[in-house]
Amino acid sequence: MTVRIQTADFDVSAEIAALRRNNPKVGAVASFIGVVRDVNEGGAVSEMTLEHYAGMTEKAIEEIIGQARSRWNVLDALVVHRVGRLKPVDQIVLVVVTGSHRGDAFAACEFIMDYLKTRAPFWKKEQTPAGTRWVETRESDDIAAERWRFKG
Amino acid sequence: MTVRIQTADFDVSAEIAALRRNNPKVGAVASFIGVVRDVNEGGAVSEMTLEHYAGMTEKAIEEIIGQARSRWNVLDALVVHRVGRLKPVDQIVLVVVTGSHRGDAFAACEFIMDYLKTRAPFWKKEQTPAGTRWVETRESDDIAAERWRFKG
Amino acid sequence: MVTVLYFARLREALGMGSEQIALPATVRDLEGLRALLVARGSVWEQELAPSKPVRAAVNLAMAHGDTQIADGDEIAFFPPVTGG
Amino acid sequence: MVTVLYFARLREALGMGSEQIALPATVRDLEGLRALLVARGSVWEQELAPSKPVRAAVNLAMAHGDTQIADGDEIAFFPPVTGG
Repeated sequence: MTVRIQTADFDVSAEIAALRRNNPKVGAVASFIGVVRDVNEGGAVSEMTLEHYAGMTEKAIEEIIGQARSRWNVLDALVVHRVGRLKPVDQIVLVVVTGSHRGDAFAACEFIMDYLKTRAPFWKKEQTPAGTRWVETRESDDIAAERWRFKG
Repeated sequence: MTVRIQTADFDVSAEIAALRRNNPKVGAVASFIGVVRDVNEGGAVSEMTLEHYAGMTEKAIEEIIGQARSRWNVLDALVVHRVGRLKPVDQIVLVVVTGSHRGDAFAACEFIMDYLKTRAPFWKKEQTPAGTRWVETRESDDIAAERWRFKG
Repeated sequence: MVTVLYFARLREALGMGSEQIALPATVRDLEGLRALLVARGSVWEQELAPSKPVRAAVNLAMAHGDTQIADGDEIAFFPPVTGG
Repeated sequence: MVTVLYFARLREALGMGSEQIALPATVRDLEGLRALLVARGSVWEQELAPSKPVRAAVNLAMAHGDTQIADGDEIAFFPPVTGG
């Protein structure tokens, strides 16, 4: 299991090769890349800044991967998440899961990505023509997060 | 939409970059790589040969992608499938789907892969210590295929 | 005349990858063609038996037993696919 | 003393990223700490109001209002996460 938070970009082919390590048990590699779009919630975005909670981020993602491994038959998993300033078309996050069979690899990859969106402490601030704004959680992302909600 | 059948290997990063074409509407890139394992159905595999039905293969995959596009909100999709002789650890197939949001990209990618396994005319012949054998369809792969079954 | 193609295990078992067949007037669908081939006996009878999981395509599209066929068509018989 | 961290919109609104707080003996859980901060009034009352979707962590783990806290803990308050 590998978790990295970094400002630098990543190369998918190199990351997949490193995760596979030529293990001949790997039959399926599912991956996901999140990318900066030039619009969000209907407004134009020229740049964004990603803030995170160092230390907790890595721990949260390791727990997410641990949960995925306990649910599905997974050989290995990788999450790389960028922080700092990013522009449209830049890569933000990479999730790769290797497995013997595709069903488990697909499910674990999507699970990790969904939970990462609601559990890993990252926050996006977007620069738009109207100024900067913190991105609000989307209702669809937050359903799974309700159980960590700080009860007021 | 791109469909390629080839003997040569492929590079995931380059394929994804070509499919994205710096389109700033792309927010999600889901991909899948199928890989040759060194075992199948419990037996050791040292090499395999992939045969296909040229012409029909491309048509079948284009139809599969068309169905995915009609079901989900997809920006573009790519399938690269290798034929000829392959060894364990070699890449066999690549499916990449780009979309604005991750849910659609994930679903379309898995759909294309599942349908490709049952609808695209490829056949695997494995070389094992006991000789060569044609791979039999797995029941789990074949459920979706039943409606094209040639009624005896 | 129709072109008939055989793939994979079927191609090997039948000992041929393709052939041209002049369709008798009585053969109008895939089921009829299959019966014609089975009537050859030996491996044909064995490999194309109704119990075998044989798939077929007509002009590059997956087809059923009642799919109509006519002169000039390209017809293929093959085992269930195992790609990906 | 506990270390309290604020992130993202909360950090900006409160004008601080972290502070050290000596816990009164009456404050034993996250809910108590939040009430202590709300009692500061102005932006504190506003940003940490019960109606606000504030999340919290204790020692790097997501926490609830009734999560116990003690001297030496690292506590963080932040908006719902928006990574990925």
